[in-house]
This record gives sequence, structure tokens and C-alpha cells, in this order.
Amino acid sequence: MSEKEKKKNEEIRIGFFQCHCGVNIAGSVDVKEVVEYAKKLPNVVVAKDHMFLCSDPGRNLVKEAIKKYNLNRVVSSHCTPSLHQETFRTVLKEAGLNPFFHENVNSREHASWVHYRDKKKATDKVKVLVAGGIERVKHHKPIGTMRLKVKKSVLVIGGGPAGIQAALDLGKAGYKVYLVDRRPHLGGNMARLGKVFPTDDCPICILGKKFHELRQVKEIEVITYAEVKELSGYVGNYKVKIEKKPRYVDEEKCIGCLTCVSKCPVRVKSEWYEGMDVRPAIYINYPAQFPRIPVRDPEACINCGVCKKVCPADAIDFDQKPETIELEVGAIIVATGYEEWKPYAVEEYGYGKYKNVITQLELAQMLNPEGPTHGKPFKPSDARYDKKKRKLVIEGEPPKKYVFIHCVGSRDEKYFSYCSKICCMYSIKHAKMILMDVDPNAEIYLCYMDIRAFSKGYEEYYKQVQKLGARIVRGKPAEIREDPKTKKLYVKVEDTLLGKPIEIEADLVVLASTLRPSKGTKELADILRITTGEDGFLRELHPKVGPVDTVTAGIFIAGAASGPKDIPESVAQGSAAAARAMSLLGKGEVEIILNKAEVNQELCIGCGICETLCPYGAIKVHETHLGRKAKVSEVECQGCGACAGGCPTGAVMRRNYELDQMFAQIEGILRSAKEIFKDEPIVLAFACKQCAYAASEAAGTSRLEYPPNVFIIRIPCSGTIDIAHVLKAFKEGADVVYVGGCEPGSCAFVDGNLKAEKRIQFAKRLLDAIGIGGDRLEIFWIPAPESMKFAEVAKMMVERAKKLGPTPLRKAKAVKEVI
Amino acid sequence: MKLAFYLGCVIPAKLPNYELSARKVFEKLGVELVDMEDFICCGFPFELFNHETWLKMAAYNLALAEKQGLNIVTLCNGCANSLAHANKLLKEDSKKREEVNEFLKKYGLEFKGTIEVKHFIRVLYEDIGLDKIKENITKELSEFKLATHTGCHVVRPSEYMDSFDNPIKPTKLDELVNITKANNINYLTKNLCCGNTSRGLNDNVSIELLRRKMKDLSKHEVDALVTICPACYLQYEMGQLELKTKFKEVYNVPVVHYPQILGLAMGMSAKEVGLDMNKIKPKKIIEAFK
Amino acid sequence: MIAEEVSKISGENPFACFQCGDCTGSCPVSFAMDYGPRRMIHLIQLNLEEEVLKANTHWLCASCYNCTYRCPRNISFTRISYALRNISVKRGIYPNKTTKIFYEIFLDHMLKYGRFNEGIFVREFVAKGGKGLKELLRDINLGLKLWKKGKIPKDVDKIDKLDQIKKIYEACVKEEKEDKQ
Amino acid sequence: MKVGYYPGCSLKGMEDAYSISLISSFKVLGIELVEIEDWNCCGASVIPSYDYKFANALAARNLALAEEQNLRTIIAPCSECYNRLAYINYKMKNDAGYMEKMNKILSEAGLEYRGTVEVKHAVDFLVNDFGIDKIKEKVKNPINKKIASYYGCLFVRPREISVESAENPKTMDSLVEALGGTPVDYDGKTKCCGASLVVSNEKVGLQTIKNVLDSIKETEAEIIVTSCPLCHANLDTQQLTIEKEFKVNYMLPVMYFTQLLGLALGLSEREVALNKNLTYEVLKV
Repeated sequence: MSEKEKKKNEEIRIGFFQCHCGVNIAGSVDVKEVVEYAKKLPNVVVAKDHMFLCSDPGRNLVKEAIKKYNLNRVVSSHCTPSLHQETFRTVLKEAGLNPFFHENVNSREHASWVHYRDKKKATDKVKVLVAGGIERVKHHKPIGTMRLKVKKSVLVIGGGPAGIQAALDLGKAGYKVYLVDRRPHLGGNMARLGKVFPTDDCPICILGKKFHELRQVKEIEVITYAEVKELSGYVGNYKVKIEKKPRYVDEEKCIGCLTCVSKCPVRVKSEWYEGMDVRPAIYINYPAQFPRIPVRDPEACINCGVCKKVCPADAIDFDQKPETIELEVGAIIVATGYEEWKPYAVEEYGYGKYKNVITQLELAQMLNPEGPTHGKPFKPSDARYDKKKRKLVIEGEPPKKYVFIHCVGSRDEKYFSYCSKICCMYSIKHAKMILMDVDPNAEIYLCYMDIRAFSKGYEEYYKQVQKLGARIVRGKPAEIREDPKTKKLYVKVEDTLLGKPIEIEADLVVLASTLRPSKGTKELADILRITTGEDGFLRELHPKVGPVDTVTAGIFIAGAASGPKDIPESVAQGSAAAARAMSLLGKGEVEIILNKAEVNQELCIGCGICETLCPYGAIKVHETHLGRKAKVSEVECQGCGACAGGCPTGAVMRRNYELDQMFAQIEGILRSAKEIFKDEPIVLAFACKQCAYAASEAAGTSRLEYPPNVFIIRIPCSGTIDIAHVLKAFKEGADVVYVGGCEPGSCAFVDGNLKAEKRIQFAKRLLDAIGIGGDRLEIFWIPAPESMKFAEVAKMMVERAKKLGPTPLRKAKAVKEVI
Repeated sequence: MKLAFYLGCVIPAKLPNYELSARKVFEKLGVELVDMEDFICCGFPFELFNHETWLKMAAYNLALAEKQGLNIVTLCNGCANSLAHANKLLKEDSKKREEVNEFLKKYGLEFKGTIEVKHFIRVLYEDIGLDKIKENITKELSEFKLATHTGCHVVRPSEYMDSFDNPIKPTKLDELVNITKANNINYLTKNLCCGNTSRGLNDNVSIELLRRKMKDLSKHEVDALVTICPACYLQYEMGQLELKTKFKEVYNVPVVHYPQILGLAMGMSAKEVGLDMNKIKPKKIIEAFK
Repeated sequence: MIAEEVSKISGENPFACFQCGDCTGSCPVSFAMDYGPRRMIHLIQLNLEEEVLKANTHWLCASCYNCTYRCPRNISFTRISYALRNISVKRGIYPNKTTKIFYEIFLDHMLKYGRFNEGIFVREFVAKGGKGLKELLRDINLGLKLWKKGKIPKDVDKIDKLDQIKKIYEACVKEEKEDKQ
Repeated sequence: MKVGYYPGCSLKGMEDAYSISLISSFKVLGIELVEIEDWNCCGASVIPSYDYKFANALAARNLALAEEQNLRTIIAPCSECYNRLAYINYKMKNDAGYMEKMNKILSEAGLEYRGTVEVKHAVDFLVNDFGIDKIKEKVKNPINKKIASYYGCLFVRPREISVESAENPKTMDSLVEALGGTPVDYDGKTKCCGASLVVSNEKVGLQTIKNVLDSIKETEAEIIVTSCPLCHANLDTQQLTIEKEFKVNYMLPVMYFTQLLGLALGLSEREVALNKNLTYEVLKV
């Protein structure tokens, strides 16, 4: 150690504060012992404990200590950083220190809650973690902030109820809004329904009112039949490229008289009506659509030119070409909604094989007053296309006996394990519509597993359909048979409340199929650099406290794009996303904390590896007077650290996760662990804060026990991991090391997890080569909710450490120490 | 206070001790009972399978009392329930009322809806009041261990009885027993149905209910089980005799009517309240009140 | 605990079941069962061992895997059935004499020949009383037909390395004992 | 073309008609079957009921033998055998811990399995590996009849071992079509025949078989083809018992798909042991 460093070291004055958290920590950890231990560690000037450190008196204790003892570093030991790290950073700020001179030790989720049976071990573990924190905080550096000007305009993608609401809220507040929809009109799936629960009003009427408002607010620009193709820029200053598909009708000229539509001689299956009705080659989807401008389907069109001839406004233009629109916006709201899964795969129900097995969305089309039969359900086996009349003809009796099957594809491990949330309600709605409007004597069986009618007014809605005489059977049907002659269907189901299998005869079987994210959601997410979850829906930043935020600053989500939602919820989210966008853009500038990547110009050799690693294009190699050097765009950098982990010279670093800081923490933990845990195996884990660390928090909340000799270090993304971290850990005496990352496809930073996997695979070979053994290192995918898996992995790795025994390095050192 | 005394079918036939003690107690408390001369069955057994018949029968009795201009008091949970229910129904449903009055016309009667029907403990509790009863108590029963059984139909459905008592855990009878200073115990099966209504429909169920209660009570060694309903009383008293002869199970839990207990506290002798007529003799009590 | 025992043998998790009844509806023999697969799993969840082992359900399972194929929670009642039979056999519980005889002969063949000999089986099965007199009389005709068609083999089919089978069997039995300790 | 062959006990016993026709018809197609030396019984459904671990180890022994004898692909014509072998193979290949456990037991008998063998059902091998077109070329006597393919359970379930959907399988139908027949569609294709229930619980077993026969009878099929000795025995041998017990009349000839194949390829009835079927005489009528 040089003189300079020594001096610097002496100048470091650390305060340590241990929280009791009532009995949550103090109940199974001897806090006094921890405080005594911390007091003896070098550079610790003061160590104290408090019943509730996060309370006003607790925070004051820290603040006063900083002043009284002239502290320049603080380590606080309490709950997990995602709860109160920010609290204590603020305390430091208030006391005049840079907030990043703080380190958080997790003594609740990682010790007291998971080792509650063994007070001694829990206390020991906290001591080890504290030693790591104190060693680390010595190397902390101040991190600053910067201010950015932002554009007061917002792009809203998707014109369903959520998107429309967001656009209206923003437009009315004076923000420029671009409302883009892929379809030739707005309205989303809502416009396809006859009624909407729980008030049974007509969606077209509700939408009609909203469309009217949209026309009134001049700040809103509606762009239909268009898709987002490209995104660049950063929060507050996004540049978006949108491709507008040719409609072959001039939107400026068209007066919406629909003469062209009525004269077109062509008929093809209508996608809007799920193929149950036909439409012309130049068409509109529904009479009240907005904008009321037809679109020509060039594939169906026979180029007869009749439409051109009859158009009074001369609006039809067969030569239209795709058009690219470029927009500059401060924020983006994604409200791309859902689509219904076509359950061909659930073969036992015969969808696609038996004509009279349909989905609920298809039934919704039948029940729609504007639909093919104006609200009268029919058996598809009775339907025929009449060429002369050029329309659908129904021959035969209307259906009398219906069987509705809930949870088709949903809540099923073979297909989608999530609950589609609104199927119970729309099944009930359709039963109600049939019994009230179509045929009060219809026999309707609802085969359900659990009726989920939980929102305001929903239980009452459910009660109404019971009163109307729907027959409610608890059981998931096993199979459906069709009588090939009569086309009658026989549904076999165990009525679980009767406890015996029954067979129900039906004219029409309706499947409440799973709600899936709209087609193209993944592609759009990739363009916008936001993430999708395992279920394919867009991922919110936090399911509870960040439901409309995403990992990318300035991009928000609303409605069913992030998971099945009903209309009230979608509308609420539309407003919520609008409010989030306003709070971001309202002041005209934003403050960004620069806990991002940084390049040490001296060490950088300009190799450009970091450039290939960055998923955001935020780090680029430039020609400078010193040669080729990498440079970080701090506004675009999201702070995942993938670049730092892959830099061959250690020039690139992620602030607050710099090599010396990580090394110090590793060293601190392992030195103390060797001393306290002696001959027991020592396992070190690096956990991504998005998933594995969150799972460790959940394990704490659920009091899932695992061996105490697993020490967890929090990293922003598994992609932050550097082979150097791993080697350092083994050098300092870890017996087994593992990394916990997000499942492939769900990394918050696109693919940091896969980068980590590659590095770990390489490191394993390296360990094999140097005689430590590759099986001492692993990487696991531990999604945030899988606390059980977290505990299992921890147990397994300790078992492995026991089996493999101490590493040659640890053994050698032990021998050395004895000598 | 003057009340129409509705005895029902069972009491005159089987339980003179109940009638005797009730009359004595009311007399002492200054209540004048006017016997309903031409009363018929309250209709309770019919309510389960023939709604119209039940309503007509109950209405007949109600109209009879109405003619005398008196509120009805009954000694039986079933009668109280049936009559009060019919009374409430006819007061609210004009269509049913018309139908019934059509029928009553033949007998020169009419249902107008001017009277009330009460079980006698409700009269004691609401109209006479605990304070007034206390004034009449001369002997404390503190040396006796008693258990109460309120029964079902006097408390459920609660709306028929104007929510007189807690329908799940009734307490009013206990309060009435407690003023005698008797040692009123709490026991596990206190609110269990006596099972009498299942007699004839499913005897096994009925006996099982009885057995559960008796098994529980025999652990407590009570001096008497206090009932306020002829059906409950008979189920427990005759039922125990049945258990003894058919199943060789002996519990020996004496069963008494509430007015018998109250009568003793008011200074009457065991004989005066008809305790000698009880089949399973509450020996300790009889001994003390010779 | 029966649930634990079942899990251990079959590798299935009965607690994942949410009682939808798809299994019972799919089962071709549920009509003859005391409890359908769904209720059986519920009994296992509640650890009602006596009730579970008394039922005929697992003995009637024809191992068609229909329930397994359709289960939305990825539970195989077929494998749970096998586990329940394992447990029953260990406790000496059989649904009827026929099954007991059938199983014992099968295992015997396994250890004696390494293969199942249908020809000898029929003889042994009848000799041990596996068939009632009535069925026997009815089947005589069928037996004759089979014999005429040369479908009842006379030769014993036996493998060479029988000791391997025995060693495998012993290893399994040994593990079982160790597990218990 | 050479391929490993696991016949199973039934094909060596009562149902040798299956193995005779399999070998003879495959020979015409140029497929040579190499029997695994010293194979043992797969355990069927009985040993797993007795001792699950032992049963799995028995299946594993066969896999280890095949590996030892360098047979990369083995075909099992019996669905029960196929199911046992394929499932254990799947489990061992996909669960390293399980592989280790099984090998520990196998090592007692001096055996080891490394997971290099592929188990296939004879139908799957024929249709998907050998190829339907090559079969079509060799058909001499197209069987112009309505034919119900009966798949049974264990060839298509559970998911892990199935090559196609269990709700609506197609392989056998495509084979029937290639041989000139008209496949019929019916609900009972993969309904259970009751397996060995006919031994352990005769009443239920017979009822289950009857359900399958009823569902085939509705289709007016002229022939049933099977791909499993147990299904075959139930539908063929027990058909007579059911006719007697339930006072019904089916007259449905049952044959192995290999017998149908052999006939279409120009083999004689004797060469495919057709007369061994109990419903053989029905065919003549």
C-alpha cells in the first residue's frame, strides 16, 4: 500500500447501523453482537443499533452520527435494498454526503427470516455480510446526476380502450399525441363485442363518445393502418419511424359515403368477424368505425375499377405506396392489447374439427347486433354462403343447448399456466345475453374450475346469470364427441361437486380460450428495447409498484399488452400511463442518476468488444487524439454492466459495481466467512437484482430455509458478472460459486443472462484447466417469483460444496496458515 | 296483562307439568291467561309439505285470538314459530291474506293483522322484564347445577321472531335461568338441535343427535337440563328412556321445564310445579323443595 | 404420510392438483371405481391413508395414461396408481385373490425365467384358483380354440443371465431397506 | 437396413403371429431385425405395481444390453414394452440424477447405460423412418376395405414418449391408406382396451373392451388393425367372450398391422400367420 493510499484509508470514517426491525431481525439475530463485531472492523468509527432504523428517529440517529463523528461512509444493515436503500441514500444526501457513499446489508431477507431456527448461525451470517459491506463501502465513489431537456410529445401505440384513454388524457393536458393503430381504424377488440360487462352497455356507444372526443382535441393526431418500425434516441428525445400501409383510399379526400363498399362485387371471408361472415374487397369493419374510411384489400381485389367509377370524391387511388412517417417524442405508451388463442392444440375439444365447437370471441361475433346474423347465435354446421345473395345463409334450427368451457388453454401447464382473468366474466356475459335477449329457454351449461368474478359489480353480475337459470357445473370437461350425422356434440365432464362423470348433449360448445398478447408484441418489444415475460406479455417494471413502467425510461405500457385485463382496468392503466408520461415530461427536463457505465480512457485499447455487448448501442468506439477509445452515451446507457463484464482490460466499468468495489466485497465476505464459519463449506452467489435476488427476497418473505453458508452479492444483471469476480471469489476461499439470472427471453436488459452464461461456460473450462474444477461454478435461471427454486439451488450448491470439499486453494492456504 | 293462552296439541296430551307450572308462574307475575277454547293445531307439521294447509290452520288460530282482541302466548317453540311466521306472512302479503280470509269466512273469522304471537320466554323477557321477575324471587337456586337448551324454532329463522334472540348463540333463556342464581353451566353441545323433528323420518339421525348431547351432558353431572319446548323436552326425556331400553345406554340427565325452575325460585314446592310428574326425577331438586 | 410415500415412489406431486376433474372425466374405468382419480388425489392430499388404500381405484387403473395426457397440472395419476399399488403390496393388501395370484406368478416368472411365460401362466393361474368354476367352464371352449390355433406355447422361454436379474432385484430391495433407515 | 429388435414376452408366447408377420413383412421391405441378445421382460404393468424401482431397472437392463450390442435404434412392436422402454429411456436421458440412480442399480449386475439408444415403436419406425412412399411402391395386393386403426394407449401416451397427438393420431391411418385401404375416423382410436384388467378384474375389463368394440362397430369398418399384442388379445380373443357375455354380435375381424402389411405386399395368409387370429374365420365369412 502506498503512502497516499494509506492516508486515504485513514481518512475513511465509517458509521455502521443495525436495525432490529421490531422482532423481524432482532428475534433471530443477536444485534448487539453484530454491532460489537462491526465496531472492531477497521475504519468503523461508530456502530449503533435501532429498533426501527427507517423511522424518523432512526434516520435522525444516522444523520446526527454523520455530523457528530464526521462520517464519510455509511453502512446500514436492515431489510433488502429494494425497500430502503433509497431511504438511506436520501439520509446521506440530507446530511451533505453523496448518496452513493452508502452500502446496504440485507440482514432480514438473507438472514433473520431464512435462518430463524438458528440464532447463532443467523448472527454469524449477518456478521459476514456486514464485513463485506464495510469493506466495499471504502471503495465507493460519488456518483452525480445530469439534466436532460425533453420533448413534450407522446406516441401511443394501439387504439383500444387503454390507448384511447391515454391519448385523451395527454391531449387534453396539452401534450402533442400521436395515436397509432395497426388496424385501419381504432377501437381494438372492444369494438367487436355486442355488450360489455358488468354494466352490459353497448361498446360502440362508449367508443363513439370517445371517438368524438378524439376529434375535438386538436393535439391528438390519429394515424391508422400503421406500424412502428424503428426507434432511436433516449428518454425524452425518442425518434420513431412509422410505416403507414397503403389504404388505396385518399384519407383527405374520402367523405365516408361508402358507395364503393356497397358496389364492390367481390366477397371474401371477413377477419373481423372471425371468418363467420363475408366482406367486399374494399371494406370497412364496422359501421361506426373511426376513421370512417374504407380500405382496399389488394389481394382480394379483382381490379374491376367499379369503386373508382362510383366514388364521388375521386378518393380511390390504386397506386398508393407505403409511407414512412418520422416522429420525435418524449415518451411512448404501448397499448397493443391482446388476441384470442385459437385452441386447435386442445384436440380433445375438437376445435377446428367439429364445426359447432367455437370460441367465445366467435360467439361474441354471433351475439353482436352488427354481426353476421345480427345477434342471433347459429350452428356453424348450418351456415352456408349463398353465392347469389352474396351473403351468409343459416339453414336449420338455432342452437338450444350450449356448453361453455372455461379455462381452455389457460391455467394449463401444457399450454399457458396463467389465468386469462376475464374469461369467467365474458362467459357469464354471453350466457346472460343468450338467456335475456335470444332465448330464455336455452339450456346453458357453464363448465368451470373456479369462477373468478372479483371486481366491483362482478359478483352481482354472476348472481344474475344464476337467477336466469344458467346451469353451473364445476369440472373441466375431458372430451367432446360429435355425432357425425346430427352434428350434435356430447361433452364428457366430471361434475366434481356431484363426484361423478356426466355427459351433456350440446348444439354449440363454446371455448373460453386463452388471451394472448397481440401478434407482433415480441417484435415491437425488441424495437422498443423493452422486455416480455415468460408468458409473452410485455413485462412491467414491477408488478406492484411499477405496473405501467418498463425497464426503459420513458416507455410505458397500458392495458392487456402486459397481461389479460378487462375494460375498466385497461382504461385505468391508460390514464395511469398518461400520468406517468406527464410526470416525466411535465417540467421539460429530467434528472438522471449516472450510475451507469464509464470508460477509463487510459486502459481502453479500442477493441470494440463493449460495443458488441451493449444491447442499447450506448457505448461506441470513437477516434480520439489518443487513438481509438470507447465512449458511453450516459443518457442511453441503462446500467446493466454487460460491457464491463466483457471488457478485456477492465477499462469499462459500471459505476458502483466497479472491479475494486466488487473485489472488496468478495474479500470482506470471504475473509470473515473463513474466520467465522471455519471448516464449513462456503458458497458465494451473485444474484441479478431483477430475478434471482428478488427470488431470495421472496424466499425471505416465505421464510424458506436454506443453509446459512450461502452469501449473496447483488448485481444489476447477471450480465454484469466478470470472470475476474469468479476467480477472485475462489482465490479468497469460496468453495462453490454460482450466478442466478433471469430465464432466457426474460432478461430485463435483453440478453445479459445469455452473455453471463457464455462467460460462465468459459470460466468453467478455465477452472477445469487450473485444477479448481469447473463443477464448482454454475449458472441458474431463477425467475423472481420462484422462491422455492432459489432455496433449492442454495441447498443443492451447499451439498455440492460438501461433496467436493475445500478447493485446492483453500486447502493450500489452510496448510500454510498452520505452518 | 291479559294474553290468549295457546297450548297446542302436545302439552295438554303429554305434559301437564309444563302447563301447570306455567300457569302458576304467570299467575304469580300477574298475567291473566285467557284459554283459547276452539284452537286447532298450529299447522307446524304441515309447513314442510303443504304450504296452503299450514297457512290456513295457523290463520284460523290467529283470527280466533284476534276476535278476542288478545296477543297470543305459546309454550311451544314450534307453535310460536308457526304462528308468528304465518302472522308475519299474512300481514305482508295481501294476496295470501285475501285467500285465507276467503277460507276463514266460513267460520265467521277474519285475519286483520292486529295481534302479535310470542313464546312465553319472550313475554317474560320483554313484557314482564327481568327486574319484575327478580322481585318475585324468594329462593336462590345457587346449590344446583343446571344446563339450558333453548331449541331451534324459537330463535330461527330470526326474522319470524323479530330477532328476539341471537339465532346462532341464544342467550335469553340463560339470562332467565341466571336470575335464579342457579349454577348455569356452559357445555359443548349447547346449541345442538334436539333432533325431535327427524323422528319418524330418520330415527337414526334423531337418536344420534340425542346421544351426542347426552354424552356431553353426562360429563357435567347436571341436576337438570332446562327446556322451553315440549318437543325438546320429550326428545330428551323419552329419548333417554329409549336409549336405556334399546341400546342399554344410561345417562340419567333429569329434564325440566323452565317455569318449573322459576316456580321453585318464586317459592313454590316441587309438587306445586309438578316435578313429581317428570319421568327422570331431578332428585336433588325435589329433595330440596319438598 | 401417504402423500410423501406416493411422491417418493412415483416422482409425482399430488399437491399440484386443483381438482378440475379432467382425469376422472377422461378415465375409461372410472365408472367402476370407488373414487375417481380426482377424489383419490384429494384423499392423498389430506393424507387419509386408510381411505386411500381401501379404495379399488388404483387397482382398476388400466394405465392408459389418458388422465396424464390431459392433466392441466402435469400430474400423472397413472404413476400415482402404480405407487399406491406398490404401497399396498408392501402392506399385503390386494383387491382380490385373482390379482394376488396374477402378481405373484408374474414376479415369480420374472425371477425364475426373466420373461413372462403365458403358457405356464395359464396353468399356474388355474391351479392356484385364479379363476372361478363358472368362468372356467365358459373359458374351456376358448382355451380349446387357442390351443388348436397353437397359441398356447409349451416351451419355457428363459434368459441366460438370470443372475443379473436377481442382482438387480436384490439391489432394489437393499436400497429400499436403506431408505427406510 | 438393419435395426435392433425387442420382441417382448407376448410375441414369444401367445401372440407369435405378430412377430411372424412382422419379420416376414419387414423382410419384404428389406428390413432386417436384429434381436437384442438375452433381453428380459419389460415388466409390463405388473412389476411397476409391485416394485416401481425394480420395474424401471428391468427396462433399463434392456437398454443397457442394446447399447452393449451396438444397437442404436431398437424397435418394440408391443405398445406396453415400447412404453416402458421408451419412458425409462426418456427419463434417464433427461434426468441426470435418475440416470445415476439407475446405473447404480445396474452396476450390481455389471451393466451400464449411457443413453445412446433410441426406442421406437414398430409403426412409428415403419411410417416415419422407413417411409410411406417406399412402402407404397411395394404394394402388390391393395387391401380395398374400410379399416379401423386401433392405436390403444401406450403407443401415444404419455406425452414424453409419443410421436404424435394422442387425441387424433394419424400414423397407422396413413399406413392403411398406403396399403390401399380406407381409414375410418372414430372416437375410440385411443380409448383404452382395459389392458390386463380382463385378468385382474374381469367384469370391468370386458366392459372396457366392449366400449371400444362398440365405437368401432358404429363406423361400419370391415377390419380392425392393431399394433399391440395386448390390444389384439383383448379385441380378438375376448371378442368371443364378450359376444357371449353381453349377447351381442360384432363379427369384426382383427389383425395386426403387420399382417395387413404382409398381405398387401403379396405374402400368403400362412406367411403372416393370419389363421392364428381367433376372428380369422369371421374374415372368411
